[in-house]
Amino acid sequence: MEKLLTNYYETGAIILFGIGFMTLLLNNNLIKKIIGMNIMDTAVFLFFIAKGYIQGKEAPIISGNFKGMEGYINPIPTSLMLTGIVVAVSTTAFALALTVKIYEKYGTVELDKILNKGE
Amino acid sequence: MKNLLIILPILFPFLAAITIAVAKFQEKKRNVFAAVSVILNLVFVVYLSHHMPGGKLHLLKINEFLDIYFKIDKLSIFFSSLVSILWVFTTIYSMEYMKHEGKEDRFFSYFIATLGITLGIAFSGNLITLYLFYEFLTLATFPLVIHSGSKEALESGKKYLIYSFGGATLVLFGMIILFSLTNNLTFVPKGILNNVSDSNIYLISLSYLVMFIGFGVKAALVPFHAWLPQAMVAPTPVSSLLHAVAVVKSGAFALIRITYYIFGAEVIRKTHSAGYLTVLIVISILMGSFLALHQENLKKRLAYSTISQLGYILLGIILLNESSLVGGMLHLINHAVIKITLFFCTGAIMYTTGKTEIGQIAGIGRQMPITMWCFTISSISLIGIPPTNGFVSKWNLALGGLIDGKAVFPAILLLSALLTAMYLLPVITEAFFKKGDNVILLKKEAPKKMVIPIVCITMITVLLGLFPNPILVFVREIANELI
Amino acid sequence: MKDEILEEVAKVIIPLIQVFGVYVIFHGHLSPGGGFAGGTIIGASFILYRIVYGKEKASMKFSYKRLMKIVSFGLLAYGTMKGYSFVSGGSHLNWPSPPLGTPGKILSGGFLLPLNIVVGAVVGITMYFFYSLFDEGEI
Amino acid sequence: MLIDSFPLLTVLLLFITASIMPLLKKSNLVKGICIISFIVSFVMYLATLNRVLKTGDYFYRVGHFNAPFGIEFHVGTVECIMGILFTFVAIMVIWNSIYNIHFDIREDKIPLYYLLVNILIASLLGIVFSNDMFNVFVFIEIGNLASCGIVVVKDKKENIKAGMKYLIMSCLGSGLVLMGIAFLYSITGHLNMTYIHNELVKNYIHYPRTILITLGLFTVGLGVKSAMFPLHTWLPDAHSNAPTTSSAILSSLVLKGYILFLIKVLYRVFGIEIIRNFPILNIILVLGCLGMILGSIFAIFQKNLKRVIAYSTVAQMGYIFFAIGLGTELGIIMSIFHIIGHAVTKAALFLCTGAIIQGTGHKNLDELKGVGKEMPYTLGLFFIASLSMIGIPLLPGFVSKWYLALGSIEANKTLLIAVILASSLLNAVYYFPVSINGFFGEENLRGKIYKSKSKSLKELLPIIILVIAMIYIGIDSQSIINLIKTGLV
Repeated sequence: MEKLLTNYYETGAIILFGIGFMTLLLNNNLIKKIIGMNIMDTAVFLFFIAKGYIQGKEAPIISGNFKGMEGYINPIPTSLMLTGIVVAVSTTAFALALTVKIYEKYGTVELDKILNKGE
Repeated sequence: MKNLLIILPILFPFLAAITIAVAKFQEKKRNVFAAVSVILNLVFVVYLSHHMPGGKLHLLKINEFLDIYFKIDKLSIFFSSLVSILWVFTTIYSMEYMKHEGKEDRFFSYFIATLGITLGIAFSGNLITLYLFYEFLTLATFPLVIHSGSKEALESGKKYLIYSFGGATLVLFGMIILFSLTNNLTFVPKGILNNVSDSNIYLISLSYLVMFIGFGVKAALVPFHAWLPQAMVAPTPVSSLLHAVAVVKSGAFALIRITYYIFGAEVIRKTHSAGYLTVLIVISILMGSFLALHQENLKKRLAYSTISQLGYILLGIILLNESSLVGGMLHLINHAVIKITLFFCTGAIMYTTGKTEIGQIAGIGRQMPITMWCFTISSISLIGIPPTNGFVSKWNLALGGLIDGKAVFPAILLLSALLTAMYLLPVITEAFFKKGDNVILLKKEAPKKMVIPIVCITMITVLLGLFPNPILVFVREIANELI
Repeated sequence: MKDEILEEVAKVIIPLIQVFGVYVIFHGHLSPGGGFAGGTIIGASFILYRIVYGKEKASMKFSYKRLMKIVSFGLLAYGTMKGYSFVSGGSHLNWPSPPLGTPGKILSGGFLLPLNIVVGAVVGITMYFFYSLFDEGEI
Repeated sequence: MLIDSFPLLTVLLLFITASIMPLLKKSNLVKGICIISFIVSFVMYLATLNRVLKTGDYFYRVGHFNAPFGIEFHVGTVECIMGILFTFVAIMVIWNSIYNIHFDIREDKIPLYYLLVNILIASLLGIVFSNDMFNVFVFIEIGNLASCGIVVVKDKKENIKAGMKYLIMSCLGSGLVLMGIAFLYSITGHLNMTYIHNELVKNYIHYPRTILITLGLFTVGLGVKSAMFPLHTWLPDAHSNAPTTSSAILSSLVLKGYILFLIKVLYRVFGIEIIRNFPILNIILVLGCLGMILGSIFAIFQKNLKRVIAYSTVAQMGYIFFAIGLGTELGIIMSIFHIIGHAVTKAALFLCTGAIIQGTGHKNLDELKGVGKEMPYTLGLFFIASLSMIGIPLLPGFVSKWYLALGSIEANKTLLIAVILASSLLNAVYYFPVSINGFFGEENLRGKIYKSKSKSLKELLPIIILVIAMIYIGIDSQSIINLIKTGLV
């Protein structure tokens, strides 16, 4: 328990991930599913960025004096998450576009109704 | 280079089959072509067996197991000559017969292709080649089984496929286990398992049982026999082939191969697996006969009789002594010759009069005397009354059973012979001594092309019965090598 | 959404947004900022235009074909430039490569400036496409 | 050496040519560019394989930064074989699509379609070659979007539904994979597979649970994407509704890219010493078995030909998972061999099916009886390909079954042979009726005027080449297996 509290970023990220995962799996509404997907991705971003941040160090932008390697945090997780965000955005966009199409064709965004109609 | 000739009898029928399928001959030309190619193939086989016994050919060696390897030894000469001779007669017979079945081009191309495949089985020098041709055999005979294209035919064809592939899968299972033990699947007399430690005995016995049952499916071992009577919907030449020559005998042949050329009698004795199989075989012998008693349809009756007669052959194989093996192999020939005659006669009756049930054929002996006489001779041979060929093989079988110290086998053989008499003689009495309701005393034999093969094969039957020695000697030689 | 006030305000704001976007793009060569952020800002301006002036006028101004052309050329240029630097770096070929740059001088950044511009263009247009995608389900 | 950078160049080439496509107006030009780009890549991979065989594996630095910071490609024999396989199958599928894509897709969407195909294959090649976890993730996502794109491009109701299902499931999968990467990163501080492996070997004892969770995340995440048995639900819909070309690519290539990544994660990132301490391989093995059996059983009950083949893919993926789960060297080799064999065979099957459906206008098995009379060559090719699936000797299906069986004996799991054989029997149960009813069932033809709907030789040529390649793979299996073996050591 104590470990969970000290690593509260990670704990939060995992909880968020779980929420997103369940929303994606269990919800019937396509829009909510997409929201769940986004929550899931966000949780991973949080996790990664929390990993990348170390208390007391600066962002790796040199303004003024160079403080040595120890003075800055590792920029890789942050930059990775930038890519991750782009990927998530494009996936979301694609999913939303598909949802719009589905609504046009089926008249609903509830997955079970769509599945029943298709057969 | 000369060794390449071995594939000639295997390849040539394929080429002939493709030619028939593609060329769209006229009827007469096609018949001549088919006959010539089959006879030519017989010549090839005879040439091969005379000039290069012991010839070997690695056609395509991919690795230790995927190795297409042909070999001519005595057993393959034995089987291939049998097959090629009977094929010639069947071809001639079916020229006339197939007229009323239609789709002859298709029939002949698959029919001749099957010859090549069966010879492939005969000449294969290792288990994988045998397995390969065994699978092909199923595929090539399948169109023949469903030739009429009716629903019933398709159903039984499906059954045939399922049983055959099930059997082949079991064989594959056994092969895999065996290969993992030996890394070698070549046929060697007395087996390849001589120096396998006893710790693997369970695996060996499992593999033998599985393979026996797998090949036994094609050899109509009860309880895997159901496809055989069902396959009766096929045209008569096909069923005679299925039942007398190609399919079931390939199963029996493969069993001889695995029993004596892969495992070897010694090893099998060690595994004690023969005991279980003997029970199955005895059941096959008796059950086939009993079931045959009930069949009204002539072809079906013969089909069940096949099951029981195949049991003899399998019994000869599994008893693991020389005399019984001789008996089994002799019966392989004799049964082939006899059963093919019986089927041809039935087909001739069907062709000329359209009658298929036993109740209908009263008095037909007077209408078609030659056919029915041949039928009678063959029946007597099948029952095993001396001096027919059936007697010779059964005598040897019984002898083998006695050597094993079990009087129960001769007893079973006798009982089964009695049953055979019970289901075959009524046909003859019906045909000769009963007067039909609407007797037409016109002599109306089947066309010549059908009668001649029947008569020829009956002659062979008689000759085999009167002078069994040349064959007997040859078979003894084979058996000597093996045990 | 026809509204006088909106249209007038948009007339003023859109250029401002775009100038800011361009500023961010150009500022990204060796300091915070860059093509992606700037491109999004420019994309926002397009979206605003579309919201305010409606679909027809927007698609007349930014026709699909022209935008697609820009995107394609942008990707092509990006791919070639990046590919050149990847390959020359990866195979130790020591092909002539542009300088790595000194902070504060815009043209010294070598590939960074053109790449930033390309990225900005592509991202801006993609953002706009996304919006129109949700608007109609099709670009 | 410029030849070192061929793997990277091909990926770049495919992406760049993809970006040209929307500019072109003539669809023929697009097709030409697409196929030429693949042919060039194919040749490049052949050259790379040649080089790798001569000089051995190498790491290729992408850009100017060295390994732990920059991205790396690992170029080895297996990767090159996969590259050759992917480009080869893609060439054939696209060649086939040239003649009939306009039946499936609106004319104005054709450039978009080929763009997606190019991007998809490029991203798959990226997955195969990249040695950097996050890079692989990005490629996975690109491939994900592109593969959904080629499903929905047909613009029918069912397609969009199937595409949505596919998208949701694969987003789930990639979310899990990303989380797995995050875990690995937090344990080791690296994203490069080689470095992660080195760190893990030192420290894995301290993080048993984390590693277990990570393994689970990767297995489930990639399992969703590569249709591991209980997670396959999206596959039949997506593969059967998509245009033929897409089905062929999806079924024969896309799944394979993901599964190759799983193999890499399990055996290169973690390494056999580590995963042996966890039950993960056994789970994969059991799921593989279930997939082999149940996938085939589901296939038996399908009425739509394309769905039959789609379910057969589930079963065949079961074989690959089975091989991975064996955990022996032979197992890995056979999983890769099966990837190769299945890719070629399944592509041929789908293309034949597409030709049949297009020629007759029927999809259901009942309506396809007697099709052998109308399209004998197409059905003949279908038959040969299905023989491989069933496992007739000399064809690749048999070879992999044989070695899998030997492998399971080697791993002391003799009983599993029964599973393999049962599954191959079941394969026979659903593949044979198609050909048999096609050749011998004539009910549907009665009363109809016979007309040949057979395609010209020109249009059948890609399928014929695929079938020939399949037979070659079967006959020359030994040297391919040896090649894979040299790559693994």
